[in-house]
Amino acid sequence: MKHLGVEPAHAGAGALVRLFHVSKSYLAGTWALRDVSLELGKGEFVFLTGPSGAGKTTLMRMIFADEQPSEGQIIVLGRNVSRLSPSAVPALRRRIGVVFQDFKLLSRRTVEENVGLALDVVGTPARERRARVFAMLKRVGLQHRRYHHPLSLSGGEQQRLAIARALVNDPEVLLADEPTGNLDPDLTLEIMDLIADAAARGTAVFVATHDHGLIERYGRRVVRLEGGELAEDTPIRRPLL
Amino acid sequence: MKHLGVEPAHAGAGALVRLFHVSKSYLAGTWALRDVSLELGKGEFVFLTGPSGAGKTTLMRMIFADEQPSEGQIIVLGRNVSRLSPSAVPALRRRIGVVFQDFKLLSRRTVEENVGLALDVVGTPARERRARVFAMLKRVGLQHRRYHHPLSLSGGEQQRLAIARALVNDPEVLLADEPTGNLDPDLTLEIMDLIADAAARGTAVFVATHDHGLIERYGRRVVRLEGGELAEDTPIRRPLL
Amino acid sequence: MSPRWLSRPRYFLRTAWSGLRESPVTGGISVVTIALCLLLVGSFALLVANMERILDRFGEEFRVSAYLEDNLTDADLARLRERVAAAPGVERVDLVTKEAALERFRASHIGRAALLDGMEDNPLPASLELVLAPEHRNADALERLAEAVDGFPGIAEFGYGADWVSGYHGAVALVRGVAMAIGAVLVLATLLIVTNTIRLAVYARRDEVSILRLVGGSRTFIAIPYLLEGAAQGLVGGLVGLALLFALFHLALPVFAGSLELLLGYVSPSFLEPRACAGLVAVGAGLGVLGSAAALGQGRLGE
Amino acid sequence: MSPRWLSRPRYFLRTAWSGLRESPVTGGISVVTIALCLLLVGSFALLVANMERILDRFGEEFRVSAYLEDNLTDADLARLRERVAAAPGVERVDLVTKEAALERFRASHIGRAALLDGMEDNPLPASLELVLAPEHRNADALERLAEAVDGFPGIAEFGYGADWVSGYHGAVALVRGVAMAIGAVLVLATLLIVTNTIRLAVYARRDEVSILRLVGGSRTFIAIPYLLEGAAQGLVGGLVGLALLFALFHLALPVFAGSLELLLGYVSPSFLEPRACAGLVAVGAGLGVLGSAAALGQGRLGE
Ligand SMILES: Nc1ncnc2c1ncn2[C@@H]1O[C@H](COP(=O)(O)OP(=O)(O)OP(=O)(O)O)[C@@H](O)[C@H]1O
Ligand SMILES: Nc1ncnc2c1ncn2[C@@H]1O[C@H](COP(=O)(O)OP(=O)(O)OP(=O)(O)O)[C@@H](O)[C@H]1O
Ligand SMILES: [Mg+2]
Ligand SMILES: [Mg+2]
Repeated sequence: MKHLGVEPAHAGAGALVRLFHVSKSYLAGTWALRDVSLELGKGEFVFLTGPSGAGKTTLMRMIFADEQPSEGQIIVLGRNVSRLSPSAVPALRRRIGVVFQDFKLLSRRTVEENVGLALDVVGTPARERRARVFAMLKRVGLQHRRYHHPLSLSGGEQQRLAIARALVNDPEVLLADEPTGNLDPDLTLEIMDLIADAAARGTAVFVATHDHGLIERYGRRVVRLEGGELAEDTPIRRPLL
Repeated sequence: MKHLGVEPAHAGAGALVRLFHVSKSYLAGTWALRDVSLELGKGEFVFLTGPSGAGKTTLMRMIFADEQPSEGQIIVLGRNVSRLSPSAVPALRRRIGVVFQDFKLLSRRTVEENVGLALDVVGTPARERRARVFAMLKRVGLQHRRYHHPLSLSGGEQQRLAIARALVNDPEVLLADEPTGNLDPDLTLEIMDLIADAAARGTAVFVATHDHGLIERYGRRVVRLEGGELAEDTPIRRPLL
Repeated sequence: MSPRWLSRPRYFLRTAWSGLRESPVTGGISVVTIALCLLLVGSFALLVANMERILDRFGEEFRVSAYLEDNLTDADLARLRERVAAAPGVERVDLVTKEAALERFRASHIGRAALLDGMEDNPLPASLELVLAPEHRNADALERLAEAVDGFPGIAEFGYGADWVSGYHGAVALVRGVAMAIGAVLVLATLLIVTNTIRLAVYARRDEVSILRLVGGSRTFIAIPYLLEGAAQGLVGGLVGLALLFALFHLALPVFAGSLELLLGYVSPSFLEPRACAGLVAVGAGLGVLGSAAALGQGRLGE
Repeated sequence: MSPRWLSRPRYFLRTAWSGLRESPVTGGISVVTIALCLLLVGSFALLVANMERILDRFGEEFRVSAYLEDNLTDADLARLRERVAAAPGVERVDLVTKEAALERFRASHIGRAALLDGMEDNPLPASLELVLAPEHRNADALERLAEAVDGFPGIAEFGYGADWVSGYHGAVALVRGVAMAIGAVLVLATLLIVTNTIRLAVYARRDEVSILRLVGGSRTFIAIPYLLEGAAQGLVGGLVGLALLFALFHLALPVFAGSLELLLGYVSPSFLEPRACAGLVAVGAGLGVLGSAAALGQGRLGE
């Protein structure tokens, strides 16, 4: 199953995300990521997989500038993340949608406000904001809960809320960390279709997942990490069904 | 696949957890749980499944007295949860292990202290505590991380930590809410074996999961909720493998 | 490059408002702390303001006597009075006639002794009492005045209690000094207390701030609602503190009215001026903003 | 039924210690707030304690003069002196001879006038000056004393300034009253401020408390480490506050030394007594515990 060294589908200058020999060490002497090189093009959909602690979340956090690489370079949307000034970070993040493994919802704001946040930070006019938030909530099946607070939602509902927030702003890059871990199989497919739609509209998508069924089903490019190292980078296959 | 009305395996007076016509409403007019009756015996292992928002977490929260039923009675370890005085709640909880869907780890304490907490609350002597915590951490593969803090763990590591805390005290009842949502398939089997072990030693186990592969593989009793109602209660089958 | 969201004050107001509404515990504690701190500072300001008036009142007792020769005509006296009034530092000149002097002497401590009883003639001279302007109530100015006045025809002797002069001067300096020292400590302490409390309140919501950063909120975008919240809490705290001060003042006044009247005669203590009141409330709002800014400033708000 | 964990103080100490270490922001803010509040209360206590001494010192000036007849023998005088000393409320009796009286008169304000220059005989009487015990420095006690002493042979007249008596009494009552009023406000305010700050600090860690509840921690099990933390913070805050007070006192003292000596002569301000210092620190620790208890008491610590 190993396809090391295979050229990624959308390599070259058009890539939205590029990692050059990236390493990351949180604790001296241990490597969370080790010499990872990778490219992700416009509209590309990649599954990121690997055992627990392999470095999937770490890789994503470096892409949206939440951590700096210890070695190597990361270019996201034309910007070198390690040389980004702190004041330039927000602007970059507004172009990236992130579904966090632990959701990171604002418990003091309503469902509607949590989703709207991604539009508020870019200053979308009120009317447009309202319409887009409502449409997004409808797509993840939470429109009837829009005036409630996240803490009164079930685990799966919170996860869908996190996905809605990441997608509402049509980001150029989408990083989804285990976005269906709390969802039942039917919902999982619905949500994955939503994410695939985004990719079809040009978003570069990274989905970290442990769900091999899902990977099989969608037959997209698969990047597998193991102990921080790139263990596999299988290019796109046709879906099985 | 529906087996409604089938007698559960360990019915009768020996049951550790009994629900009689339990309903729960958080918001007037909507039911998170509706007229659910259920029994769980010593050593029994039950998968709790159903779509997102079906009421799985709600059911568990009522068993460890974090919520009160709106209607019906819940008897846990011989105590009527709805009539429990607030001061009696801690004693009950110390006999129940819970893996929370969102982990609920203490971010200001180390991995070792988080697991030890379940022993501290019952006053286990220091020497025994140390030994049991170390053994437990080893079983979930976190012994090398024991002096770190939860926030520096990966999602799957945090989940294993939560499981270690729930199991370290050999609880009489174990409630595990989506305990493998962040784990890779290999780890998932290891952890499920750990949980099955506990059941074999007499713990009554509830595992909420969306993972149908897992349910198939273990072939245990399956309770399925749908929109808060008991949609299925399939008794034990032999494991497929 | 003006960011688009600057044109959306509604978002900030809405967010600040819902922040206040959703955090009654932390918000309430901030308001109470600000109110109490301003109550302390206000009480002190009130005390000092009234003490200044009392000191001024005592200062009026600060008189210099120019004892007159016995043979002055009314015209001489009037001329002399004018000249004395024009001397440096003199605010007012009062005439004490021979009869008034005797009256006073009899009423005085030492006068109780039967000292003058046997004399048929009044041996006490008339005098002019010079009330000095506040800035001249010190030993140096007095000496200058004495030099200026001493040679005037018609004045027999010039007298003032040197002890009383330096005593009064010392007392005023001491009271002002102690008041300033305590005031400085008080102001600094409340400043720190209030900003710390607000910092803690924002800190209790640090997860919120870190999430806002993660979804791409700029510093300003994140900060403005917290600063508005802080300002609102400070404003309310300031108003509550002022109300408390006012209530306490009017509750305490009758209790002390007796001793005050005895001590000060017509001087009755007054509340802070409207401008000082407004200042107090403004300080509250300022502290609220400052505290929020300090909290947001401390990096990622992580421990 | 004594729970097993009561036998494990180590767990509580360890947990409290790591709680302190892992929360430098909230802990530091609590300590600073306690220190500042105790500094305020301590400054005030210091001021009041020294003011009392100053008032006492002024009270010594509170004398009553018994003017003596001119023809008393030394034996008569000694007997009279003894009788007077035994009268109600008399603390000390000083003799002022005729010569001393003249000396004083010449030095006094009114004596500057050439009033007594012409007389060859000293017309002023000798007198006994009675210094009253502090509790008798009021008009009623004076009247009683006057009644008791008036009939004694050898006393010509009995004199005291009624204005001065009631003035002094009023001043003392006013200063004490204002001090008590401000002290009450100050103590209440700092009590609220400190407990609120600690509440906020515990509140910032409410997730911790709720998790401890979920894993079966009893009220006491959860509370003890927080109470220990509060006590430790209070203790440190108290010590820091005391040290600040001490430093400020010794910094401020030289600045005011001049005016103080002029005003008070030999009375020099002193720091709080050791017992008061210990009390201040104890109050800090108590406030820390109280604040933590208040925070834990508020239900589930949810907003
Ligand atoms: N902040 C941190 N400080 C120290 N170590 C960290 C930190 N974050 C992650 N690590 C370590 O780095 C390694 C990779 O973590 P990462 O979260 O990237 O794994 P992951 O692939 O996302 O795992 P999972 O599937 O369990 O979420 C792990 O061993 C983890 O313990
Ligand atoms: N505290 C609450 N307040 C109001 N509604 C709530 C609360 N907790 C849960 N609910 C609602 O009750 C229903 C059942 O929630 P529950 O968490 O039990 O679902 P679940 O089966 O665990 O779902 P998931 O698989 O998504 O975790 C959901 O519709 C949820 O929104
Ligand atoms: Mg991860
Ligand atoms: Mg759930």
